Amino acid sequence: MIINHPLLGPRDASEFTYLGDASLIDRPDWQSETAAQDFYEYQYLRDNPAGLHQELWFHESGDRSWLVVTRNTLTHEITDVQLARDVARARGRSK
Amino acid sequence: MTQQNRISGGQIDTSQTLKFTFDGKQYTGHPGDTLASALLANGVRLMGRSFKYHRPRGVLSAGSEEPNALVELRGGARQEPNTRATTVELYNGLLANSQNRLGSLKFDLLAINDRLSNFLTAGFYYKTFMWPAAFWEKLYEPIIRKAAGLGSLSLKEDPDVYDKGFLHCDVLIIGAGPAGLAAALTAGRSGASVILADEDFRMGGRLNSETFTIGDASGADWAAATVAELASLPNVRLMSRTTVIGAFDHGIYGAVERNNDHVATPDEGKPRQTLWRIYSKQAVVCAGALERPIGFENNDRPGIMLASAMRSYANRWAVAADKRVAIFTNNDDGHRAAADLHAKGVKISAVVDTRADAPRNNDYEVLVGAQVIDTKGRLGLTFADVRLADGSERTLECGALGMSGGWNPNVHMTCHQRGRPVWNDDLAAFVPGADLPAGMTVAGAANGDFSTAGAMASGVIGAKSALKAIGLKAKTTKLPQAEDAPINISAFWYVKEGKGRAWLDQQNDVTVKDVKLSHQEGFRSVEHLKRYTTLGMATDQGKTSNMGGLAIMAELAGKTIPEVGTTIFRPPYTPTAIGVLAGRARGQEFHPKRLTPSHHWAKEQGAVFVEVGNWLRAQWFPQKGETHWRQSVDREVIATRKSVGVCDVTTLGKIDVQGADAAEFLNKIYCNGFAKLAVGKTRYGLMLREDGIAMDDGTAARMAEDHFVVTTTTANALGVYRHMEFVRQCLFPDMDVQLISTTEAWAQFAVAGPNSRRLLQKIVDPEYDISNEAFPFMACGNITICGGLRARLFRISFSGELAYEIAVPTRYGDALMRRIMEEGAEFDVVPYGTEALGVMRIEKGHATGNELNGTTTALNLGMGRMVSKKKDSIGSILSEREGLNTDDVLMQVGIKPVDPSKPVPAGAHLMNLTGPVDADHDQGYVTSACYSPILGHHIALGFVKGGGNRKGEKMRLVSPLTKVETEIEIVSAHFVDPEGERLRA
Amino acid sequence: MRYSGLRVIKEALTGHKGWTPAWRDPDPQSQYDYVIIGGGGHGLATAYYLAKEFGQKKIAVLEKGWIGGGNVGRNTTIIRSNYLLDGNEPFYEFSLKLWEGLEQDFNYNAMVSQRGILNLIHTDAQRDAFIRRGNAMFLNGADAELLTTRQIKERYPFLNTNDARFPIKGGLAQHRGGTVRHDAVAWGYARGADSRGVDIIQNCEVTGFRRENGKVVGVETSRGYIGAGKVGCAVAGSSSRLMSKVDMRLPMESHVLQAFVSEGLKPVMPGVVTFGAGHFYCSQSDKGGLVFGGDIDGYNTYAQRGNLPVVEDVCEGGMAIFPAFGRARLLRMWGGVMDMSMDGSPIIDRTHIDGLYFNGGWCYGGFKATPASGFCFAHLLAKDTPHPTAKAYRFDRFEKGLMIDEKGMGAQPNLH
Amino acid sequence: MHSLSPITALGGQTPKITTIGSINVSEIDSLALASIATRKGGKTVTEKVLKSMIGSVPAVGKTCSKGSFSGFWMGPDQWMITAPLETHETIADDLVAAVVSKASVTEQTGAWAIFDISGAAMPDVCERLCAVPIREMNVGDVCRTSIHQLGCFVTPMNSGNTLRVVGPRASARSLYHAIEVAAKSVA
Repeated sequence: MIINHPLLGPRDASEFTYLGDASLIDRPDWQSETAAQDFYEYQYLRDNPAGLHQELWFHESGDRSWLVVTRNTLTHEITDVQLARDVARARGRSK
Repeated sequence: MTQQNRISGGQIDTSQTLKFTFDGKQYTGHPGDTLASALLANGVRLMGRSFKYHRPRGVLSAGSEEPNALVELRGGARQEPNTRATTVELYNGLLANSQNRLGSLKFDLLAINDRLSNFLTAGFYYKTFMWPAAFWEKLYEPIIRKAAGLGSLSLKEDPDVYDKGFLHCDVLIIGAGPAGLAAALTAGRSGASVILADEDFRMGGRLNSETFTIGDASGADWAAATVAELASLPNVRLMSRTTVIGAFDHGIYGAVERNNDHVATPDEGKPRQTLWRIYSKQAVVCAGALERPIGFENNDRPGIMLASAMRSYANRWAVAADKRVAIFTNNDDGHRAAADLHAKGVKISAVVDTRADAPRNNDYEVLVGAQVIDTKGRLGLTFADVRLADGSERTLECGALGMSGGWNPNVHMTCHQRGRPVWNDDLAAFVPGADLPAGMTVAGAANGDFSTAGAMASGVIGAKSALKAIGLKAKTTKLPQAEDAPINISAFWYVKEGKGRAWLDQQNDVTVKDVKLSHQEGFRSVEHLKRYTTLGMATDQGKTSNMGGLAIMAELAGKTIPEVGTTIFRPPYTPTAIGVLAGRARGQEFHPKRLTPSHHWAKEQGAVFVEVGNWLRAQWFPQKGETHWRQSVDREVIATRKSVGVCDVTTLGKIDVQGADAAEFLNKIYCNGFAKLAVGKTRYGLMLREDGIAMDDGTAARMAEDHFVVTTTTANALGVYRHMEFVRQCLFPDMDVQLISTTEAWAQFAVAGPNSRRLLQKIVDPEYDISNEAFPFMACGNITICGGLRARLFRISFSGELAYEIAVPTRYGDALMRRIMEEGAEFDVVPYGTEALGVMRIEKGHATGNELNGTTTALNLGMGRMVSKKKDSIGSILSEREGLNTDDVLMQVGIKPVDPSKPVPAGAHLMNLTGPVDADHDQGYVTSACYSPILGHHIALGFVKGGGNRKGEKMRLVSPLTKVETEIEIVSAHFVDPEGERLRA
Repeated sequence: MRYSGLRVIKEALTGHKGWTPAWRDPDPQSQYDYVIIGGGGHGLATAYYLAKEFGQKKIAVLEKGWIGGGNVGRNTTIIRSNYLLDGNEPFYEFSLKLWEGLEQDFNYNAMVSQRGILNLIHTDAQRDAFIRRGNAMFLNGADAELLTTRQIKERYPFLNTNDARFPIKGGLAQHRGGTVRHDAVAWGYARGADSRGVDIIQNCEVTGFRRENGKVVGVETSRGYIGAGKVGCAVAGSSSRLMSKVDMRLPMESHVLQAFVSEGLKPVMPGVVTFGAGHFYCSQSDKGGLVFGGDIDGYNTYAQRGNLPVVEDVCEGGMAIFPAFGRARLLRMWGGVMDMSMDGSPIIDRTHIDGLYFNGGWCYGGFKATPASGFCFAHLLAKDTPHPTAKAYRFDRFEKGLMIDEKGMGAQPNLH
Repeated sequence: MHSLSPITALGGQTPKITTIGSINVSEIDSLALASIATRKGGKTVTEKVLKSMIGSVPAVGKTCSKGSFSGFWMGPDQWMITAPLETHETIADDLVAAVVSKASVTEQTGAWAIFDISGAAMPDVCERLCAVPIREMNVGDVCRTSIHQLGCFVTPMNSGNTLRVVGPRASARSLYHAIEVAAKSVA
C-alpha cells in the first residue's frame, strides 16, 4: 500500500509499523471514578469497522512520525493522512 | 531425427543450430524457438502425462497458459519441475525430461488409472478410504501421495541468486501486443515515464503469430519498428521476459524479470531472475485474450491444440503441427489457421464449423453446422469423427486438430482486488468489470477489442486516459490501417454426443461428466464446482478450462452464465519461483548482522558467538585446554567475582531523552518515579504496557537536569523506542521532550568485580575521582579517559558485583577493550560472555526476557510496590485488575535442588510435594536455570503460586518432556550477596 | 446414504445415478429452536453436534454465501494441540481427539492425516519456552517430543543446517499433529448435519436482529425474517460487523492472513514444519502442492487479500530453512479474514443479551479448533453452561485481568 | 591528545574503497555527526545556529551545506549536522554550547557507516537497493528508507553521479555486502 505522508509525500506502507485504531490516542483520565471501566474499554474494545477506519501507523524507517491514516478496510483506499500529533492536539491532548 | 515439420518463414534464425535433449534423445532447433516449437518441429507430439489418469498429452497452447507440456528443465541442483515447454527459450545444450510418469513417457504404468477412471470420478476419495481408520496414514495416503504430485525437486540448495528492485513510472503498460505498443507510443511520445512489460522474449503479442498487415508492413515488422522507436525514447523502459504477476494496492505491481532463464547458467554474481516492485501512477492492461478449446469426446489427444497456437507455430516458429491438419471452430477466427497453414503448403483435411452460416472456402473443405464427436490415436491424433449437419458421419484423417471455441479477454489482473468481470453476450465472454484497481484502464483484446485495429485504437485511448489522469497532454497518435473484421462467434461449449469423457481441465483430468456429477451431488456454486472437481486448480489455474466448466454448470442449473459467475482470480498471473520472491535474503544474509564494537577483538580471542536478535554477541571465550563450555563459563564467573571481568553490553538499547519535560515524560512511561532523581544519579525503571503487564526494564541516568540516557533490554529496544514515540506524539503532544536512539553511537562495556575500580582508575583520567565516596552505587557522569577522550561512566551492576559501565564513541570501542585488557592484566582480567553474564544475573536474582515474558506483572516479579499510585503512568490502572492480584498470584522465587547434584532445568513445571501431577495441580514453572560455580550446584529462577510466603517449602520439579522429576526447595531469588554489600563496596 | 468403498464401486458400475446431493437446499422456515449464523466450519460443526450429541431439533445454519466459503476454505489445513496455557490446551487437545475419530463419526473422508508438526528452535530462550510448552502438553494429556537437530535432519535432510543465519538447535514435535483436507471438513459436517434434519440455508445474509423486551427472538435476513429460540453467531472475521447490529463492540480486529500453495510436486515434506526465527510454516498436500504461510499483513482489513511485502517475507523465511524450494514455483496466493482477539484466544460465551450467543476470536488458529468449537458451542447453546474445556473463553476475562495470552504480546491483536 | 586509535565502520584501519565494473564503492570515515532537535520555544535560536553553521535550515527532505559543513532534515524539528572529523570531532559539544538548551543535541558520529556509490550505473544499483525514486531525485534531496532491512539515509551528490548511503554502523558489513552484490549484478 502507499501512505501519502503529510510531510514526505507517498511512501510504501512497508516503511511503517501499524499499531491499531486511532482511538488509542484518547487515553482516559486516570483519576476519573470510572477509570477502571474506561481503561478496560479503551484498551480492549474496538469498532473494527468494515469501511472507513482511522488508524495509527509509525514511520519506522522514515522520519519516526506517528500518522493517523483514514483507510477503507474493504477497498484499502486511503482518503486522509495526518500527523498524529496534530490529531492528538485537536482532540484536546496536551501534557 | 531431422526437423521434419519445419516449414518456411518464421522469426527463427535458421543460420544457427541449437542442440538439445528431451528424455535422453538429441534434437536440434534454432534461436527464436521455444522447447515446444522445437519438439513439434522434430515431430514430437507426446510431451506429458495428465495428473490423475496419466493420459498422454501434447502441447495445447503456444504460451504461458499451457496445461500439458510440463517438463523438468535442466538437471542437478538447477532442476525446475513443472516448467511450461511453451515458455522455455531454446538455448544450446538445453536439457529437459518429461515428468509425472512411472516408466517412460510412452509406457506410463500409472495410465492404469485411466482404465479405472469410472471408479475414480471427481471427489471419489471423499467417499472411501475411511475403513479401517488406521489404514489412512499407513496405506491409502502413502500410495496416493506417491502417485500424486507432478514434477520433482532435486532437493539440493538452489544455486542461483535472485535480485529485488524498485521502479517508479507514470504509466505501466502490461503486455506489448498491438494495444500495448500503441499505448506505449502514445504515452512515450508525451514524455511521461513509461514501463512496457511483456512476458515474451519478443514483443508484439499476436502480431508475431498472425499474417495480416498493418499499413504496408507485416504485423510483426510494424511491431519491431515500434519497439525500435520506443527503445530510442529515454523516458521509456522496455522490459521483455517480464511477467507482471500481480496488481496490489494503490498502483503497486509485482513483476518478475527472467534475466537469465534463456542461458544454461547465469554468469557469476548475475541473478537468474529479478522481482521488481513497480510503483505506477497509472496502468494500462493490454494483456490480450486466451483462446478457448471446445469440449468433445477424447479432445485431449497429442496433436489437438488451440487454433491460435497452430498459427503461432506456423507463422512465428515455422513449424507445421502435422503434415495434415483439421480445424474445429465456432467463429471466423478459427478459419485463419486453415488459411495460414494452407498458404504454407500444409494439407487441410477440413474445417468443421458448428455454425450453419459458416463462411465457405475454395482452398479447403468447410463442413458447416458440423461437430467433431470423437478422435482416434492414443499417443498422437490419427483420425477425427465428424457428425455432419444432415446427421451423417465423416472421418477426417489428421495428425493435428486446431480448436477455436472463441476468446476469453485476459481479465486476470483486473480482478486481483476482488473486482468481478462482467458477461458480454456478443463476445460470449467475460470482460473487465467497472470496479477496477485504482489507476487501471484496460485496452485491446483484454477489454474485448479483438480486431487488430480495434486493439490499437483502444490502446491509444487507454494511454490518453492514463495521461489525462496525471495531468499530462498526449500528442495525437496516427495509427496505420489494420484489419478490423469481427469474429462472428456463436457460443458452443461442448458436443453433447459421446460417452461424456470430454475434457475441460486437461491437467487435472476434469470432464464434462464430472461437472454433471458435481451438479447432481449439490456442489453447484462455481466455488464448490472448482473445489469438488479440482477444475481450474492445476498449474494453469483454469486459463483454458474455467469458462467451459462454468458455462456447463449454468446450463445444468438452469441459470445464466453471469449468475453462475467466475471463481476468484488470484496473483501470481503465472507460477513464480519461490527463490525470486526471497531475493538476496538467503543464507547468512537472511537478516543483517549487527556486530558489537569489540567483535573483531573477540574473534581474535576465539570467542564462541550466539545470535541475539540480529546481534552477534560473544557467548563465552574458550581458552586452551577447555573442551566443554561449562569449563569456560565457570572460569569466567569465578574470575569476575574474585577479581575483575569485562563484557561488551553495547547491544542494550540506549535512548537519549532530552527537554524541559524529560523527567515528567519518564514518569509517564515508567511505573516508578523519576521526577526527583538527582543529576548524576541512575535509577532502575520498570516499564508497563497499558494492560498493566511488564513490558521492559532498564536504567535511566540523569546526565543533566534536562537530559537522561535510558537503557532497554536488547530484544525490546525497537519496540520500546516506538512506544516512547507513541506516548510523546499521541498522548502528550505538548510535552517538551525529544527522543533519539543512540544504541550504536556508544560502545559500552561492563567492568565488574572487586578490582573493577582499581582497573578503571588506570584508564579514567586522574581529574575524575571514581572512588566509592565520590562515585557511589548508581552514580553516572561525563568523564574523559586515556588522556582526554570523552566518555561516560555509570555505577550500575547486572552481575551483582561492584561494577561500572564505561561508554566511548563507538569508533574507539575496539581500542578501549584492548586497553582494558592491557591495564587489567595485573588483576588477571577476563572477558566474560553472555553465558557467564546469565549465570551471575541468576545468582543475583535479576529478571530478564525469560521472566519479563509478556505475561508477568510487577507483582509477579516481586516489584508490586514500585507501581506508584501517586502519579499517572502507562499501565498503572489496569495493573489493579482483580485477576492480576489474587492471593495465589504467581511470584518470582529462587529454586534450589534438594540433592545438590541434580539439575533444575528451565521450562520444568512445579508441583506440590504430594498429590497428582497434572495441569489442574500446576503450581508454577521454572524460567531461567544455570550451574552456579560460586554455590557449587544448579540454581534457577521461576514463578510459584503465592511464592512470596512459600520460602523454605519443598516441592517437586517435573519435566515429563525431558523425563526429569526432582525435589526442590523454594528460596530467595537473591542467591549471592542478598544485602548488596558488594554493589556498595 | 452411507459412503464407503463398496458404494463407490456399486455406483461406478451403475452409471453413478445413485449419488444424491450431499446436503439439501431447503427454503428457510419461519421459526427454529436454534439459528446458527455462519456456514463455515464452526457453524456447521455446531449444528452437527447440537443435533447428534445434544439431540436438539429445528436447527438452521444461515450462510450469506456458499458454505465453506470463509476461513475454513482458505486456511493452511494444520491441526495440532501444542498450546501452553491452561485456558487453551485442554480445549485444543479435546479438538485433536475429536479430529481422530471424525471421519468415522460423520462418514466423510476429510483426510485427517496425523503426520506430525515440528516447531524449530533457534535460541536457548526459545528452547526453554518450548520445554515449558511441551510439559504443559504432557500435563494436559497431549503428546510432545523434544528432538535434536540430528533427529530433525533425518526426517528433513534438505533442511538448511550448514550456513543458516539462525542455526537450528532442535525442535518440539507433536506427532499427533498434521493436516486435514479443509473443504472436506465443511462438507462432512454439512452432510452430517443435513442428514439429521438441520436446514442449511445458503445465500442468506443476516441483516439484523429482532428483539422483544431485550431478548433476541429472531433474525432479519436477505431471505426474510426467521424466528429463533436461541441465536448462535459463528462468523469469524465478520464478528464485529455482525455484533455491531446489537451495538456490541468486541475485543477484536479483523486482519488478513495470506496463504500460499506451490505447483504440485512429488512428495518431499513428510509433516508440518514451522520456522522459529522468521515467519514461515509449511506442509505438503496429498495432491503435492507445498501449502505454506507466515505472518498476517498487520493492518485491519476485510478485503480477503494481502500485499507483496508479506509474500516476500514468507518466501525469505521459507528459503532460510529450505533453500531447495527456490526452484519450486508459487502457484497461488490468497487471504482470509482473521478475527484477531486481544489476547490471541477465542470467546465461546453467552452475550449480555438474552438468547444471543457468540463464538469467535479464533485469530489464525480456528481450523484446528473446528470440532471442539462446534462441540463446545453446541454444549453452551443446549445446556446454557460452558463445556469444561472452554470455561476460560469468556467475554469478561479482559475486564477481570484473566487474559489467555500464549505469546505474551498484550492487547494488540496484530501481534498474536 | 588521547591515546586510543579508532577503527572504521568496516573494522579496518583505513576506509575501504573498491571498484566493481563501472561502480565505485567507497567507505567514508572522515565525518563527525550530531543530531539537533528544537525544544519548545527554541525555534529562533536553533534556526540561527543552523544558518550560521550550514548556511540555512534544511526543509523537509532536503540537505544543504556551507563550506565543509552540511546538514539534512531527519524529522519534524530535527536535523543531522555533519562536519569534518579531523577538525570537528567534538561538533556535538560545540552545538550544545551554541544552542544554550534551546535544542537537544546528541552525539551521532559513532552510530553511522557511510558509503558513496558512484558511476554511471549508480541509479541501477540504487533501484536494486531501495524504493527511493532515484531517477527523480536531485542533489539536495535526502530520503530515509530501508536497504536490506536497515534504516538508511540516501542522498545524491556531485551532480547526481554519486549516491551517499548513511546506514547503521553495527550492520556496516551487511550493508556493504548488499551494495557490493547489487553492483555486481548491474556491472
